[in-house]
Amino acid sequence: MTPQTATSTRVTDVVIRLVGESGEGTVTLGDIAVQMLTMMGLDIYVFQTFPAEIKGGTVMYQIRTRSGTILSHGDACDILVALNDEGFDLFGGGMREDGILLYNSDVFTPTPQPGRTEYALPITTLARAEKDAVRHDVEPEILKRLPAPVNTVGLGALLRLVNAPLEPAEQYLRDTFGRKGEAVVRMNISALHSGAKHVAEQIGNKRTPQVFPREREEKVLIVNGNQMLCMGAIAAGMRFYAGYPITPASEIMEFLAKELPAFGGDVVQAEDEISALGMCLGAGFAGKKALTASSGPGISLMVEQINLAGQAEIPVVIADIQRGGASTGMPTKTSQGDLNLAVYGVHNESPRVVLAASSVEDCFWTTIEAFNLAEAYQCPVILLSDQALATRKSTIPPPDLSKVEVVNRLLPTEEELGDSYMRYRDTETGVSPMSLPGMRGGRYVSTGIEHDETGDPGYTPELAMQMKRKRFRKMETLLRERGDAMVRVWGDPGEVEVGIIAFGSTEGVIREATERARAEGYKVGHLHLRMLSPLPVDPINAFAARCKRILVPELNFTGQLAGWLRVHTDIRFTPFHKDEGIPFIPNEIYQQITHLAGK
Amino acid sequence: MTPQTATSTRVTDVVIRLVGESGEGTVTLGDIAVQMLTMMGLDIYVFQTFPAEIKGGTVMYQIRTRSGTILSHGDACDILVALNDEGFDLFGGGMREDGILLYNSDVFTPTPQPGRTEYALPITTLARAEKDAVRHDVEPEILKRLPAPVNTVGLGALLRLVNAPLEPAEQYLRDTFGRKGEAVVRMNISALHSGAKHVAEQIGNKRTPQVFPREREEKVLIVNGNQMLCMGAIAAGMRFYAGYPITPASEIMEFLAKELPAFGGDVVQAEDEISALGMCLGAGFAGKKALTASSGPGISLMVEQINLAGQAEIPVVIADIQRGGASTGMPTKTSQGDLNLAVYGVHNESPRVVLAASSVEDCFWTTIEAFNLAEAYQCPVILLSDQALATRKSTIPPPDLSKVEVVNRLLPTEEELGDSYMRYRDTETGVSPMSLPGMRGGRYVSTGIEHDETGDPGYTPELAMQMKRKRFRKMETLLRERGDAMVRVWGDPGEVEVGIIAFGSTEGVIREATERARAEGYKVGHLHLRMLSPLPVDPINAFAARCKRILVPELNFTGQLAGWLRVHTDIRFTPFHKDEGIPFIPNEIYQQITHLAGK
Amino acid sequence: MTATSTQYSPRDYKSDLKPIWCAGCGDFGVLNALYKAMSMCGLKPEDTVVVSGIGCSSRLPGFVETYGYHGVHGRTLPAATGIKAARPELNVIAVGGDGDGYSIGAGHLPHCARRNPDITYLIMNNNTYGLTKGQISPTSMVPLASISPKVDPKRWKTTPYGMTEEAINPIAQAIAWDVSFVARGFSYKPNQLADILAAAISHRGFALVDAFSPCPTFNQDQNDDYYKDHTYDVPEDHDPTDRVKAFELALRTDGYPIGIIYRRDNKPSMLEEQAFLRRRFENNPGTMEKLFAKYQG
Amino acid sequence: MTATSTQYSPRDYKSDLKPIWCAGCGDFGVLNALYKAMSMCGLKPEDTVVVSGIGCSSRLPGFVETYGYHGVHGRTLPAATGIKAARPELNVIAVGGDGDGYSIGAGHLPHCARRNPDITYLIMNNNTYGLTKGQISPTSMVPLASISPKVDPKRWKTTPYGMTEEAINPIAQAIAWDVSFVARGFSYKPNQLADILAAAISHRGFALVDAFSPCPTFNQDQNDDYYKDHTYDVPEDHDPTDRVKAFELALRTDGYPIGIIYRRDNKPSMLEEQAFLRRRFENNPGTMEKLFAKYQG
Ligand SMILES: Cc1ncc(C[n+]2csc(CCOP(=O)(O)OP(=O)(O)O)c2C)c(N)n1
Ligand SMILES: Cc1ncc(C[n+]2csc(CCOP(=O)(O)OP(=O)(O)O)c2C)c(N)n1
Ligand code: SF4
Ligand code: SF4
Ligand SMILES: [Mg+2]
Ligand SMILES: [Mg+2]
Repeated sequence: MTPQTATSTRVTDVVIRLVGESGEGTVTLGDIAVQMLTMMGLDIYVFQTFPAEIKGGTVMYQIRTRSGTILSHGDACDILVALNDEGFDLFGGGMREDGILLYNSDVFTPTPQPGRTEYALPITTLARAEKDAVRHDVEPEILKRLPAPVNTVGLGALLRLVNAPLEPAEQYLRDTFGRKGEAVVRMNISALHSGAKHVAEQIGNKRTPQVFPREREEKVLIVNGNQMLCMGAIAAGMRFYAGYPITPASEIMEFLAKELPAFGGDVVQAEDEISALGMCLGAGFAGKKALTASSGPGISLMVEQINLAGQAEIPVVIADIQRGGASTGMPTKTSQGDLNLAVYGVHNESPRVVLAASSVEDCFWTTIEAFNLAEAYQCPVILLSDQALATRKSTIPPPDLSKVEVVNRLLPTEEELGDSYMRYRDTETGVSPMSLPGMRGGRYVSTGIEHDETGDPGYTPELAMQMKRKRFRKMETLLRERGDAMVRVWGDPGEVEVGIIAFGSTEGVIREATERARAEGYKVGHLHLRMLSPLPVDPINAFAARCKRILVPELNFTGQLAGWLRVHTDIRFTPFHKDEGIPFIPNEIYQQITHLAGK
Repeated sequence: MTPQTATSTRVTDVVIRLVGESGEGTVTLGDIAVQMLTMMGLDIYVFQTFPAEIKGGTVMYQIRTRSGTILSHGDACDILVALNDEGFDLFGGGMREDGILLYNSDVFTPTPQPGRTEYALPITTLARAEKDAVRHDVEPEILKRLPAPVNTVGLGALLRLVNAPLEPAEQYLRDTFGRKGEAVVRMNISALHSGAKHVAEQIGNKRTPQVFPREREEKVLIVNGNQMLCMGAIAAGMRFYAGYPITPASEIMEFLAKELPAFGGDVVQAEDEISALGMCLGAGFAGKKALTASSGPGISLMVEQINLAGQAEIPVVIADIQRGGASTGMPTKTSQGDLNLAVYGVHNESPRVVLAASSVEDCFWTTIEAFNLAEAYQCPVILLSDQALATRKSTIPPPDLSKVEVVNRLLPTEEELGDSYMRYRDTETGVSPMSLPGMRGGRYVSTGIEHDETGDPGYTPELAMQMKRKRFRKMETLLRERGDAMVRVWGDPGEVEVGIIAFGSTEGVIREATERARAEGYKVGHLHLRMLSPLPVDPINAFAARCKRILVPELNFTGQLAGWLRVHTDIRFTPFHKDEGIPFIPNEIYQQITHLAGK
Repeated sequence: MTATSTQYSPRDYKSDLKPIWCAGCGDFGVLNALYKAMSMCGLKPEDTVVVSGIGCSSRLPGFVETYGYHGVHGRTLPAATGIKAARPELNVIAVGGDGDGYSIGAGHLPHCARRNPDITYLIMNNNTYGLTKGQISPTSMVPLASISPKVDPKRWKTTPYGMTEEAINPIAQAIAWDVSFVARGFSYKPNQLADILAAAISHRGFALVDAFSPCPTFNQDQNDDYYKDHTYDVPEDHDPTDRVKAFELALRTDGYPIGIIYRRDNKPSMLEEQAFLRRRFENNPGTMEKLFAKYQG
Repeated sequence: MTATSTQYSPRDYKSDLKPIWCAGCGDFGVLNALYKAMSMCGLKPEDTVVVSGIGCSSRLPGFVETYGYHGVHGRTLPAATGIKAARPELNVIAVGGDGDGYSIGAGHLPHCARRNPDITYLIMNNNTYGLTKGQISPTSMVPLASISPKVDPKRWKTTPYGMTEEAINPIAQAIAWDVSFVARGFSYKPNQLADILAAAISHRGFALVDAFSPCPTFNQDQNDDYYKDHTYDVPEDHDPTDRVKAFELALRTDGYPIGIIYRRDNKPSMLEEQAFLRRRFENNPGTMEKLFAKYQG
């Protein structure tokens, strides 16, 4: 069924980049293409950049597709679909020299480049013709708001370019436009073929990559990091969310506003982030698992109450979807710049846990971990994600729910309740049984003031030290009980030439780079931190001990992880950091590895 | 004139601790005693702890006095004046074994202790008798509210105990009570002598310390850290203050509310710390030197806008008068726990300067430095002080105003203004000429969004890196231009056995401890950091190079300076940190020195 | 509000912790009125949470034998809302000072009014910041600098020459926000205050009670005598459901009316809307599998 | 307010930066009205600062050829107050969205009203959060969940099943705070809005202008048609100095009155009080020596 020409090359891995005006439907086109590719049994991995403008502005929607796990959005793109010249100017540089350019020839004509294969597609003209053709068959009410099927023409062209079958797309168009009447469906299907035909006519003996459908046995989800974070939270038992909109975290509140009521949970849009966290602390104190999510500016406003949670020992999870730049910065770009704020953002000192999610799938599991740690150690847990991970759409297997383990806080026993109940009992682990309102004999005042074991205020030097030790002891307990599980180690066992230590959303791209290097004979290791604070020093030192050289790559300006490692370990490493608002590509890391190995 | 007995010993250094109910006038008694001692030509150094209660609760007011500079509040006290048993129980432990106890025998009788000299003083009875004696000579209106002269009896006793002359006190009482009529003056003078007499009768051959008056050539001020901070700010040209009350920073706003209008400046009590800093940024943008002061909870709320100041390059000074404990913690106690927040409290990264004042006198100079750096490098400057330093009353020489240097921000020249004016011009030093509203041709939008040199928003990867480099370059420039002046080095030159690196209010106590150790033959050095961020790494490394061992003492739980040094230097050191809410005493540091030297 | 048939006496709400307040502090009267009101409403102590911020008045939860939440300055209402939203069956009473509620916490009030959770908010209004030792608060009535430049510099610490701004009217703003129960009390009339608080606790929705609670230590001007002279009971014929009339009453300059000034009993509540939403899904509860299905590729 | 004899045309206030707003955004109309009002008042561009927070509307300073301050979300008024206090001779115009001003910035408004600095505050009220792509704001009029559970989940992102709270009434609250000039405008009546803004700029004191400025991209309900149908001019016979009547007008449910709703011209201002204070010391200015003398031992 698959159309095929003599010159098409069978490829296993294609990077397609769509660029255009955001209003023009570039994202819609991308989303549909993703669906089609997934239906073919392929995996996908999407990286998008968003314009600062509300509507309009240039977007870039990059799809990498292959059959099998995809670890990053890839290096340069193989196919660039440029819907306007602005997009081409801004994002055309990310194309490989022998790549394929498909451009909207109604809008611009690029200067030809040796090595590049070009397809001119008068998308606007073709789409308009398709609309004209059905003009009299569509109900006037619908016709008035009917756009010319530009996206569908583009989709047909793109699918043809990678030699993908058109049938699933036809079915998709029927499903999508069915309620607008037969004529609209017809217009779209015709537009699909028009785009495909126009490309086919130009193929001649031009090089085209070919993707092959495969049978997929298992189900997959097409999801992004924010969505998996939400699902993890629900799976962990989170039933109260309060938040305030902010890019790129708003989607979390939007998702939960829709889904949480069905689970018996509530979502409140607070008046600001201070109130959002305040509500979560109230809910956490009252016994509910509570979540708030924000990004840098909002997390900054939460600093005071994160400290209260640490001091009053209230379980709560705070997701920080990091974005680019300081202050308002670059809200639609990515960064790993909030590590310092997460681990150090407190006046004086109270304990907290900082975790970082590393992939779309991991967003699910690490969010569950966040709630479990908040409950187990009665403290705030900051969960780091970032714009790139949050909006990274990937195909992943549905998480195995039988593997979900849910931890709940330690409650006092009947005997512990009563006159001698002490909310802040100084125990061996530091963890004290926590009563909940409604429990008879469990009365106490939860407070951020320094207090004795009962919770009554107290300021003596001895008490101050005792209670501080008690609270921080929980972090030692955590490290003892689960520290080793808080890192993931990849790559070669035994001694390695280059080891990489990193955290957060860079895990996939580093894995891809290390695999490339290993394939070329380098001995490479990679330790990825799931927990940043308290820092699991033992497994880090064990890993470092088998590395000749260590690279610490991260997406910020001053090297925050590097600094944090220096505080807590004696290992020597080469920092590698930049903060341009975009993720690493595999090649950048690969270059660093080979460079370091060659030293 | 000075009364003297055979057994009195001439001492050069006395530590007197007054303890009692805060309502009972313990602080008033201390304040008067300080005045009397200063009038004798002695220097004083006061350390107070305040109760958590509003009124009532136990206070401790410790006066160390000698003729000549005093570097700390001393180790154990020589004389304890216990006005009630609660105070004795709480603070009696800080007394030397052969010390002198003067207690209110109307209220309690302590168990005698071998070695301790005791004076029983029925203060209440004596005072009441004095009041009764003048009862009929005082106007009824005044009599109604006339307290028995408890403080004056205590003062007489205390002065006699240290063999101080009573005349200055008599004069003081005349000045203070004159407007209440002759009888009240008489009552107080009689009370003074009554207290003195009661002590004299018990002296027998008990040991008493003797302080000697001396002629003081120079004037001295009796001031605390908060007051000198305010004066420094005014001297630096600060003319706008906005703040929100918080212990122990409120005094700054209160001082300035009274004094600033006479200098043509304004004080606004804002509705919260967010607004306070917001107003200061507005004023800073508009061209005024602006100050806000707060403590941990308020500084936490400022995090978002400190970042704005860094990103939009607005000069502003933020004083953090650190207090004890996390969250609400221990508001009336001290700590050096906000270093992390000061240097790392920012999402993503923007530059800022962090300074720490180290003594009452230094509060003046470092505050001037803070404004100068804010102006010179167009950035926020966080100035660390703490509760102990803020409320530490000392005698200091009036600052030499001819040494005050005031720096103002770089303004654009006439040529630079106009169509091609660029507010954020990327210069060699990173510093760009800053126009002020009202300047023709200087129009720009000050913004926290990432921007190009003109201030227009821009998000490209290249621009993001360029502008970030520009902003951080200012900190490199600062280090180059003034880094070496940002440390103070004490102690032996050349190679030393033990070097100490520290910051903030511990300078005096460390100097005293090192001098004690040096007197005993240890070779000791001490580098005190005036600037924490950017960290003056060169002088630190130079200092470290001549130290065999290094001690890093600080008043917090996790060792924040220790961590910060690890991030920026490779020096090896022994951290020494605790966070009990009270300052170090010299002996603690001395013990660490001898212990480390013996290793 | 969970009332029960078991009767509790005011004493039953008293904790072992001794109040740290100064002798003569108005907050003692308020505390006693609260004990009484809780008893009148028969609140089960273990089902009750008293929530506060920071301030002298915010120390109150420690003195009540119920669960307590003593958070940070100004965030009383967010915490109270979170507790109530998480556990609607609990009785939630928020308490605090005029600084906590009207200054740093000012931004939360209108939004709490919009949400209208079933919470009673008791402000101990002493027209000053007590805990930080006597600065002006948004309700301070220190004269303006230009009017009375001879204000005692020792008494008014941040405004030694007089204020530079006017006081807010907390009752008028509450009516503008449509707070569904707005009342004023006075700590020196503890029985009346107890009645008002009992009515507030019984009210279904967000109830604000602003109680004058003088601070003899730092506010010698707005003291008990001042309020004894400047308060009067809300007129018998006042219709608290008339919002414009209530506003007019709140603006009166001849003294402060004590009693219930405004109420709106039918105001929707966030809690009920949320309950409604959750009920919509009772027969079709969410499962992880269903969620996954929505994102199936 | 510094007006000068030199005349500036509306065009003179236009900067080179092209607005990033969506086609059809109400903010265009507001911006043009502002240009016009500035011209009517003859504001010298270099003596004028336009201050904003974060939001679509808060991008406005970039489009005006005056000094600008584009701060963080919700802190518009503190910054504007600081600028005005530091440099009283400058014209300070604060602008922003309903989210910036009434949600995260809600706590600053009553205190700015108390201080009454000579600042004009223009809220572009689109009843939604535009920049974050269409969540509810404090003035959103999405139906309650229990009333209309069929709200389009795509349109109302955080309230797919309806809201759980009511909207605030920004005019009523401003009157309760005694904001000394309270007006309402509509971006689709730019000339009227320009007149209102000119009056606000000319007013000595804090002036709040809430201008409906519909967001066609994310709020299809409170759109231009809706406001065309639901607004009317403030009645000719309305006396804006009558606070109770103004409150009554603000509560009317038959639509939104456009025009000046409340004003109090004699309200004291922090700036004048501060100037008064500084003048007190003109003949006896502070010196460091005098300060030192106060603390001499
Ligand atoms: C963020 C923050 N800012 C400031 C403070 C200091 N502070 C504690 S209580 C208080 C005000 C107290 O006034 P009010 O709320 O009226 O209570 P009162 O003591 O008068 O009862 C202030 C400013 C604080 N604890 N936290
Ligand atoms: C502290 C903080 N929280 C959240 C945000 C995200 N944010 C940016 S604009 C905005 C609201 C915009 O609404 P509005 O003020 O009404 O302006 P509009 O875009 O509708 O004109 C929000 C929530 C932010 N920038 N900073
Ligand atoms: S300071 Fe005032 S409010 Fe605080 S306890 Fe004392 S009297 Fe009460
Ligand atoms: S999103 Fe709405 S408010 Fe923002 S620019 Fe577009 S139309 Fe205007
Ligand atoms: Mg108060
Ligand atoms: Mg808006």
